[in-house]
Amino acid sequence: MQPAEQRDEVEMLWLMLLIRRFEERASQQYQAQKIGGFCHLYIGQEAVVAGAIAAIRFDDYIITAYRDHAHALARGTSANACMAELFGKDTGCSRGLGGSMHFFDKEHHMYGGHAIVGAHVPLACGLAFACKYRNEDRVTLCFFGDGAINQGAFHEALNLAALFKLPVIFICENNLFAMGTSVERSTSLKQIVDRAEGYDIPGCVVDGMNFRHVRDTLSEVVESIRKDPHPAFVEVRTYRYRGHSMSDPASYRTKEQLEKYRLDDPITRLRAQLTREGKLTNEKFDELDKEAKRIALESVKFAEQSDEPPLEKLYDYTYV
Amino acid sequence: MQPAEQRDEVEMLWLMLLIRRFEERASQQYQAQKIGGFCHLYIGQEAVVAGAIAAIRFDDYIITAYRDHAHALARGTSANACMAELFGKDTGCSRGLGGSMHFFDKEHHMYGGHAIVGAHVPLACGLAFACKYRNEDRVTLCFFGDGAINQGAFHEALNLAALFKLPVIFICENNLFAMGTSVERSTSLKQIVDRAEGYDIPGCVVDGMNFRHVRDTLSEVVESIRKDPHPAFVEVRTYRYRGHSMSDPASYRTKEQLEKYRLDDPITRLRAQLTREGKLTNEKFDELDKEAKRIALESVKFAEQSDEPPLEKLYDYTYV
Amino acid sequence: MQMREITYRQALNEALAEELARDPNVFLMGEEVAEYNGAYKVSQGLLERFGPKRIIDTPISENGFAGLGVGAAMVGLRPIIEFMTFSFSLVAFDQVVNNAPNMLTMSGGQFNIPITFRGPNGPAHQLGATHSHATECLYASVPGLKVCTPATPRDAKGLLKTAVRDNNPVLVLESELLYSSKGMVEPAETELLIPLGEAEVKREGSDVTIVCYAQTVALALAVAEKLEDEDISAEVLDLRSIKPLDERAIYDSVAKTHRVVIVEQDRPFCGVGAEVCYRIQKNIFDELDAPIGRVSQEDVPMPYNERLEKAVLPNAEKLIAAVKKVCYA
Amino acid sequence: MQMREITYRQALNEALAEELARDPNVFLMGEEVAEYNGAYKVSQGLLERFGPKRIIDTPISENGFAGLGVGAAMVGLRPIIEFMTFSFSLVAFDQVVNNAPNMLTMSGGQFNIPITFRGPNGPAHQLGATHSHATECLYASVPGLKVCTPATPRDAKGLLKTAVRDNNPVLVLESELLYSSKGMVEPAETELLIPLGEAEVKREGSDVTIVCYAQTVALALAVAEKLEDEDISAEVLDLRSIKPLDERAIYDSVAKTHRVVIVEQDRPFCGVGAEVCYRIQKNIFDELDAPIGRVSQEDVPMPYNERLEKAVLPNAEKLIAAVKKVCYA
Ligand SMILES: Cc1ncc(C[n+]2csc(CCOP(=O)(O)OP(=O)(O)O)c2C)c(N)n1
Ligand SMILES: Cc1ncc(C[n+]2csc(CCOP(=O)(O)OP(=O)(O)O)c2C)c(N)n1
Ligand SMILES: [Mg+2]
Ligand SMILES: [Mg+2]
Repeated sequence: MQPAEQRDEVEMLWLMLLIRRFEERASQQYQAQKIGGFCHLYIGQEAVVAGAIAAIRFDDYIITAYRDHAHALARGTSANACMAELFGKDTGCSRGLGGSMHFFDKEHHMYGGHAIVGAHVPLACGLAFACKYRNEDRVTLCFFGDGAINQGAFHEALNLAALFKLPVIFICENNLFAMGTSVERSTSLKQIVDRAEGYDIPGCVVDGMNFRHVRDTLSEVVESIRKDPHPAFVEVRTYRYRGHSMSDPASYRTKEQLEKYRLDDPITRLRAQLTREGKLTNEKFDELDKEAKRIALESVKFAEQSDEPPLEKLYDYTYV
Repeated sequence: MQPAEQRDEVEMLWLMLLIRRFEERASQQYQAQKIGGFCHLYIGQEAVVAGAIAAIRFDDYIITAYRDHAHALARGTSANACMAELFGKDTGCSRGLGGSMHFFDKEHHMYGGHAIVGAHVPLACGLAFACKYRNEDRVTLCFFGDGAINQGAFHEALNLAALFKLPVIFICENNLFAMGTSVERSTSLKQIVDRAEGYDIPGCVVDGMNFRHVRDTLSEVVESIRKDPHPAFVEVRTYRYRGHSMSDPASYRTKEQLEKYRLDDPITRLRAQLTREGKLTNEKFDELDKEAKRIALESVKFAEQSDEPPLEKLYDYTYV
Repeated sequence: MQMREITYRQALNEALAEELARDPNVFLMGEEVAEYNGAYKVSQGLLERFGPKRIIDTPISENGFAGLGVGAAMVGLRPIIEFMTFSFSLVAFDQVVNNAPNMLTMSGGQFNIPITFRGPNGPAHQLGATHSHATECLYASVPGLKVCTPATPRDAKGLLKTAVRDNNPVLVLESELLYSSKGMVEPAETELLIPLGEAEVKREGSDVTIVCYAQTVALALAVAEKLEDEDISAEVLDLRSIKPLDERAIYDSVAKTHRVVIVEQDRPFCGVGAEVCYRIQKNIFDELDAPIGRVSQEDVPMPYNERLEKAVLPNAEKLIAAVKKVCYA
Repeated sequence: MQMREITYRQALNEALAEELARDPNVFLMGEEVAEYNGAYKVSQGLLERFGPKRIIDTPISENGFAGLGVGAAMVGLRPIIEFMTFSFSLVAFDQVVNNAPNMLTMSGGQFNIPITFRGPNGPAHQLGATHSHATECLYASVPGLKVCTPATPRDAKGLLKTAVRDNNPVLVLESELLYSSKGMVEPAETELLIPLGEAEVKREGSDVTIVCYAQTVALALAVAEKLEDEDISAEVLDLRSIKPLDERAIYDSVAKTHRVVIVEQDRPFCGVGAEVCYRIQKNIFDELDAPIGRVSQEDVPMPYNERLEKAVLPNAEKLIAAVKKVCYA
């Protein structure tokens, strides 16, 4: 396992590009009606998951909500398996049975992809509980949106985590909106992170448009937890460029706000940092981007050519 | 309506005596198997509800959990109607259909008696919502135990109350235990009141063995809410002398702890205060106590002699 | 009276607007119902017309705001609580099945709860296992609740208005797949109230009764057309309300046709079909010329893949096979 | 093999202890299960024997710890989650019906959830409407769950042990009223495993089949005795598992008696009885000499008053009447 500091930043930039290009393709394929159901894009938030992944080991656990494509890709699930899942194909990461909101990849320690808001937060406690039960020093990262913090499940989970001193990091991806509802209209707090105080869980706020800030802060938190298991809460301030889901025109927010965040784009920012430091050339960046685009495009072909889950297997996934 | 300051303290002492004597009778009748189901006694906590009631108007709303006999009595429900309810009689405050855990008295603005832990806290928000909707300046008092603060319903309700600025006071009757589970084992916080911070709800701690402290603190809170509707949180430190329910020997706590609180008895304390101030003689106290005992005893007779709810009415309470 | 063609969505919207206008105690609360005009646009324009006091956005706290509604109903308000879908009502299950329907009994008749819970219910299209719950059998099993399942714009309007005026908790289970469907409805000014507990024969027939509701009504009607070609005359009976259940209408139809297939959108095990079947065989056993057939979802969590989803749902092929089975039995 | 007489409570306790001893991945979690030894003393002595790592008290957070259990099961632990009663499982409904049973499907087969949810279910004695829920029909309706309902100490032990070893989510619905009842059980050392989905004929008979489970088994047996006096020979079939349902055993019995009454502890509407009825009439219609009878709770919220509670519950009088009705039909 690579210690956090050494995860190559260029590699992480590439991951962010891959996520973005993959989702651009997904968006296109959704419009072409190759993808069904709901589809929630992560574009704009890439630095959150990339920074978080850069701070953990491969054998740590992650779990998230329904805006989950990026989390699977970050974990190492192939773009092919992700796109095939969106297409509902047997080669998908959930064999075409889960769809956009329910990505799973056991091999890569990606525990879903959960579509009931807040309901996976107790599951995260269970993952962390198991680590502690087995005396493993893994941490569990639990991602959720700003809307999830008003669910009962969230509350019960945080109290349990604090009481049982579970090694879990609650990562609130605060993109300012839950569908059309802004944070001020959903939560009675000035800052989301303050809610962690209600459980005596240490909390901090991170700039989610800045890969390095996310990674460095989480690295510290992870280190502290590995030494002595406990929960932590991280509010990550970020923004989604697209609507809540493919069908949302996002008319509840201003063009100005969107533009402000676009100018702070996490990919552009990391690119600039690396270029300034002489770690990245324009040519290298173009090459990375080309590669990301190629992989995204290929994943569409792969998905198209894959078989659907066989009808005969309809009953095979209800009980083992 | 009497303003809070003027609720006569001797009258309130008498209420506390009535509650205690009533419950002593209830306990006896339960042992004699005249009362069925679960039965949770309030003995030791009398100053909480008495202090709270002394701080509000008659037309304010109150709602509580299953340890609810005292709340009904404090609201003005007759001992007869309370005892008859325990006996399952048609003259009971819930016509014998609710039982110990489900006391209701619409006329006296007692909105239950709710037996699913935490589940009535959202109802309290609804009561307060209705007051605000109708531009009434009533406040709603919502009582619950220390165990309830770990339920999802509690959390969602507090956030809603804060967000909608509802005129509701959340009164946590912290008697240190939820059944056999002490507060330290159920909540990750040093002080329960700190949880209110997680919602930006103002909170305070009150000595629940001291009638005057409860009344005076709540009076201030009520006044502030009447001027400008908002929620508030009051942690009241108290103690139940008996087991959780009639079947609980309460062997999870020490004799010393119980003795400590018994010495701090809320009735004894208020009696001493009044006596010292020349507002109460020993004769008057004995008279009050005798009267309380008489009413409690009579309620048993009343309950015994009352009719059961008629069988023909079995289907009359499912739909109106 | 000039009927108009409107959508199911518009019919619901009219029902809401009319009841809000009629009674100041009525309010609408839920996620995205106000500023967003509803996730499925059922509440379009209501915030503008009735203001933020009566059209109220909430955080994602179904248990909290369902309970708030029940509390408000205790003191005489008439809340309409929207669940963005009934799949999300499962996190508020306790409030819906404990506080709403038990209050009247537990209080010895003091507190009735005039609340309406509404929103889309049942499988939509490729939403996967967590988002495709058909909850009618769960809720109908609970005493004290009423449950209706409109299949047409007219029924949607008439049942929702009745629900809001009912003094008991009523669930109006709509359907995402029907929101854009159209049908003839009385003019907006007319008071259209359809009683709970009245089924409707949506098509007359003499050989077999197809009992259906919600999403399966259109399916039953289409199948009935096809069956004409094979000389089977199918009567299509739309339950409209699951609880109270219109037993009379069911028995009348079965007494005529002597054969029944129930086609339901929920799961088979302890579903609506099972209950309807029990009552028919119990009360008019001798009228039956064949065992009662049932077409439900397959008893598996809903897969995302479209072909598998179709295989799970009731469809024309399955329904035709079931009808033929009871007809040639 | 020397059988012993033990209580239902003790049988469950033995099952827990044996499974905890056998597999270090098994743990027990719930309210008051550890230091208090269980609200109903089912987990008596387990904390002392297995320590606080494996016998774990929780706050009153059913949704939280049920979900914690599901998460732990995703990575191979085998949680036993106690609900103090299943009435309280309703606040955890989403975790039980969404996360536990859907995970296998949604993950394309990657994550099975080997969890056991257990605790007393159904009406006890005068606990009122909120505390008397019989949840079997709610949970059995959900695909991906298994549901069993032991009626005797032997079944309690054998089914619970099997549940803990099952690789799917299983609900063991016990009964407060049965905890102190006694029955013969194999010696503690013997591995007593009773498969899910196997009903048991608790009494042979030839004139009528009484289908029952959980609390209604003793009632059915008592009634069967009484019916002897009237020359009616009743076969008592204990379902033991609601899901999977032992259809074979039901059909075998009905093929012999040609008459059936189902007596269930849950509500009638969309209850277990309805489902059993559907299957019988569907699959062995011609074997039936009379409509299938059903005795359930009355369809009202449970009143506290003892006499009214008795009137709501199934009882001997109602069952005898139902049996006679199908016998003289
Ligand atoms: C319990 C529940 N209620 C409602 C929904 C519908 N819903 C899906 S996503 C969403 C908004 C969530 O917002 P947030 O948590 O901020 O995450 P984001 O979409 O911003 O990533 C809502 C209301 C749901 N899936 N589950
Ligand atoms: C949701 C739910 N879970 C469990 C119970 C069982 N139960 C009843 S009272 C109680 C303890 C509550 O303690 P607390 O809130 O401190 O109130 P107190 O009894 O001390 O007044 C429990 C666990 C319940 N009624 N509801
Ligand atoms: Mg958000
Ligand atoms: Mg307490």
